[in-house]
Amino acid sequence: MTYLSDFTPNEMMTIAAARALSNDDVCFVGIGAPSAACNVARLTHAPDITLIYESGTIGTAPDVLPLSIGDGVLCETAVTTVSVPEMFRYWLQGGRISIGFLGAAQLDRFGNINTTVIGDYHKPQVRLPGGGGAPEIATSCQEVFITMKQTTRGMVDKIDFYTSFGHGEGGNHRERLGIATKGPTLLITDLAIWKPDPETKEFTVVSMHRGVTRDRIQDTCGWKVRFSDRLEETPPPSELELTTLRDLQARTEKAHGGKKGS
Amino acid sequence: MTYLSDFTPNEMMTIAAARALSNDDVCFVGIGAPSAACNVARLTHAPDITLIYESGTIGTAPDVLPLSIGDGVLCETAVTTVSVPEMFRYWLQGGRISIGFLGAAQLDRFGNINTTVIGDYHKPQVRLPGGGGAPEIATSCQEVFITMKQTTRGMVDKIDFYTSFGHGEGGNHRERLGIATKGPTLLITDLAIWKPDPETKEFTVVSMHRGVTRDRIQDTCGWKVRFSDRLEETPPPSELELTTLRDLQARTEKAHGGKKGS
Amino acid sequence: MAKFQSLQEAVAENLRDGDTVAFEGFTHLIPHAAAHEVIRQGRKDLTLIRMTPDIIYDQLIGMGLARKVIFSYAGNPGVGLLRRMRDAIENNWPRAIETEEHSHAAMANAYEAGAAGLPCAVFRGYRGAGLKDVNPMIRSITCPFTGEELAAVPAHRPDVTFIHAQKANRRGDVLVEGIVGVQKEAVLASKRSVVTVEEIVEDFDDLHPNLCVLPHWTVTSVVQVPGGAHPSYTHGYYDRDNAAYLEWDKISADRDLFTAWMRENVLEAGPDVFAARVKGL
Amino acid sequence: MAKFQSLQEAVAENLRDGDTVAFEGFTHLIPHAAAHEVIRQGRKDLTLIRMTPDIIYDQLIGMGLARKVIFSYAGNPGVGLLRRMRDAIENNWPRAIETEEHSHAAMANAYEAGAAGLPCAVFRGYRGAGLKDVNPMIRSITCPFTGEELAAVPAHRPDVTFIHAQKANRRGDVLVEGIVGVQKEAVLASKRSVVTVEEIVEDFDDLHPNLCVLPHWTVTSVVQVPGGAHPSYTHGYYDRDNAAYLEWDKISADRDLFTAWMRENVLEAGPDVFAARVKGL
Repeated sequence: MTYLSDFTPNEMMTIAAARALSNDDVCFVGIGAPSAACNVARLTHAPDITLIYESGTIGTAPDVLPLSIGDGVLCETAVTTVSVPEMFRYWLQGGRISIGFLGAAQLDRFGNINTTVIGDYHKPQVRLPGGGGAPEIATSCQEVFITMKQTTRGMVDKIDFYTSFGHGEGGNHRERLGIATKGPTLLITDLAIWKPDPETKEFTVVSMHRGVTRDRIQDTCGWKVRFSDRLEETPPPSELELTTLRDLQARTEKAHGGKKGS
Repeated sequence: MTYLSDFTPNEMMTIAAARALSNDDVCFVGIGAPSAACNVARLTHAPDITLIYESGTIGTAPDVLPLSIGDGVLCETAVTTVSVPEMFRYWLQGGRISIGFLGAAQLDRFGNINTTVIGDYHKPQVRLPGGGGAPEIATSCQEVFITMKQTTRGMVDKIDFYTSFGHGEGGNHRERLGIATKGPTLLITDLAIWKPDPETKEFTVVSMHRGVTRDRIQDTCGWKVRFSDRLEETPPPSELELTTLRDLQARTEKAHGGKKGS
Repeated sequence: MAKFQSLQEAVAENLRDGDTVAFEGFTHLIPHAAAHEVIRQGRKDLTLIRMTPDIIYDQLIGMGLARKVIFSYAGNPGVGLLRRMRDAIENNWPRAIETEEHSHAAMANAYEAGAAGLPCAVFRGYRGAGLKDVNPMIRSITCPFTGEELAAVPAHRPDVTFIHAQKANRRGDVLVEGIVGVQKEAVLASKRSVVTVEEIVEDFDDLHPNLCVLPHWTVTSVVQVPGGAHPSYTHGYYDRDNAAYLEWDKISADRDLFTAWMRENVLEAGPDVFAARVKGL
Repeated sequence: MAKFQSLQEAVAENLRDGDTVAFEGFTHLIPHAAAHEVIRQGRKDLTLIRMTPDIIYDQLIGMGLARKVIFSYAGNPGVGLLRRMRDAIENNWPRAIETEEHSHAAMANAYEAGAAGLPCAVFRGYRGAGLKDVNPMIRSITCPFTGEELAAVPAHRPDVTFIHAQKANRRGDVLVEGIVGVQKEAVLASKRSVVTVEEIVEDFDDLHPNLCVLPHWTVTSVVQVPGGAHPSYTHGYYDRDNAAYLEWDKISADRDLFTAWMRENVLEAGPDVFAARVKGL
């Protein structure tokens, strides 16, 4: 199993997410894996992709990854930087975003996400940061991509709080709520690529990353996993993809490691 | 009566309006007499007055009078120029304007204004330009000043259309409609200065311009005019006021007269 | 993704008979060249939206292209009335037109709501004003916290918006500066948009980050038409031709004079004439 | 009309016990120096509003100044959780705090509505989201044209807003540039506002006309505090001190360490230390 030594599961996750993006996409980008994925896409097969960060920066092309959603490099390389109310009114609510990225502290099989609390909302065991832009990203973007590392704590049968709505109880639940957008259409983990079943909307594994087994996917997931009848293997990262990602991360490390206020 | 040969009624009207403005005022300025009055105030006793034109130009200090509400000189001399939606939301509706100026095709004794149609709305005898910003200027500015030349056609017993609301039927009509601002507090014509009666809100002549008679005011007004018990004479323009206004108009004439596209 | 086209192509591809169309510009940057091309191509039954219909709407209406006008102030700015529009409303010449009349606040909010993807705009307006009694598109909504009644009007969602701007870069991003009006909102609210520009530059690298830039993927068509706003003006390029606005008052006062002027200056002309018109301004 | 004051005077004159206060800044331009002065002056029972409460809100809450927090994302940006805020919510240390939680869209719209003088904000939001079931300040309104149900939240109307900006001129006009966030709206929505700036210049004559400038009559107090955003950054002046954000994760993890750090770096310091903190950034 030497191939696994060539790249980490996190790298595979980021690169698989990058591949799902195209030149014409307008992405609402969050910090972390989504930001890395979007910029790898931009630096490889999708040079004209539009990246938008909720700080108001539209069409950014950072040469290093931002550490926060509002780093200076995003503004400096953007086509334009607008106010945050404008960002949420004209750009997100206006329906201009093709792909919104979300992460999750807890995720269920229908793509519903919790990043608000563990336990009861009013007496939480753990108070998480909250939803930020997620409630409306989940409903205003044409599609939502979710990235997360698989753990039984994170991928759960029932989430403690509906921070953002995926497919609800499945089926046509979005339609019933009057939501016109597609919702979660892709889940990319460190182990696999999942897509919602066209009818039930339950996330189904459609592609396993190289070296990953069905058991490992089930062991790190809190619900009974469904696998596609036509299960594929995710092509491992190409040299270009991996080099682009690693160079980006090295540049990032160098840029952000050096400075410290006195 | 030589004094009347020293200045025109229009000049008196503009200068009387200028005097009503102070350094701390934030004025929403219309083209014509209001624009001249505001700029005379700025060039004489109120150098720090804030002038706002609905084209989005905030804090302008034009050296010549603009011919339209969106002349380039307004933007070039402004503290900032914002979008028109922002102008109407943050600046006008936000309650930041102390004085709004309105003119009128038809005006009644309670400061209600018509600039929409003469005759029936759906089958007008004359279709006028319409309200533009007036309906909300009349209710969002802290106070409204009206300037117009007196004619029986313009100052009428009953206006044909309520383009903007003054004191309605008088008394506390504004309050009854939930309007928190003062409405028309001053009417300046070419012949006199009028203020609403504190109780009835009917416009009452408080000051006649020099050389003007009660009869002349009544003859040019379509309703039975009330005169204040303490009627004053409007001080004629000072040399500074008149020179400032005439210089401004001469500069304006020179600036706008010269150019013509081929 | 913005296409670079000729004005003839841009109008032919984007505007259809019966469309709802906005030509925006607040005194500044009025898209005269684009409106003239629409007149030459003779589109029919248009619903025209504009805060301040002025000369170009007088021309579109006078040439019989409009079925309806949605507006808030119909005047020749700084001069007076719009005589062709009046003639249509008062005398049905050359055809009857419907009007839907609002205040500026309502129109600005309606564009804002359109850009924001909302079905309606909510604002504090029309209190005591007569328009709400004659325009059924003015309704109200109650604040669920304070009980205050606010005005509501439908969002503007034009099929096509035409604007004029300073410049585009090679990607098709568009810069609008100076008095920016409602142009950004009008473009973002529309299904398709055509932008005429004074010039096309290589890139926008030296621009301040907070300027009004419409990214290329929000614009359908970019057309270079130097002088394309004349007799309106383009901040940084040429001044307003005030004399032309005064002249329009005379031309538009007479149906025959109007018809002759339109034939000579619009029907038998093309977008190229605009560059010459702004020389010396 | 903006007064030029010391930070101590500006806080003393404008902020009272029990006030509702916003310190805004979206990663960029966070008014750290102003928040530290508030902590030194020990205001009590504050209701804190902010889209992204981060280190300064962790500090205000950890020092017991807050009664309530209205927010949409409570995290140390790019690092993780806000440990002092968590401790207050989970364990009532040093006191219990109420929370009113929204989405970013709701908060941004609530500032916009506050600036616009409206009682509430209307937007398309919270569909299927759990917050509307736990926050009674999230209600709905029905579009009178389409019947669509839209979300409504109360407008933000802070007693005081604190922001940090690049510069003011001698009249007190304030320039904010780069990532402008919700700062303009937060100032215009507030009754009083205090702006710390990197520098005060003679005039703004060379500025582009469309930049974000708050006229002096919209600002209550202007205070020059070079470095006043540290460890946040000021576009054009100094970069973000990422290491300080990482360090905060450790400091805030322990009540005693936090208390000691606050004593040394806030209670026993003053606004002057900020200039030194940004050297080399």
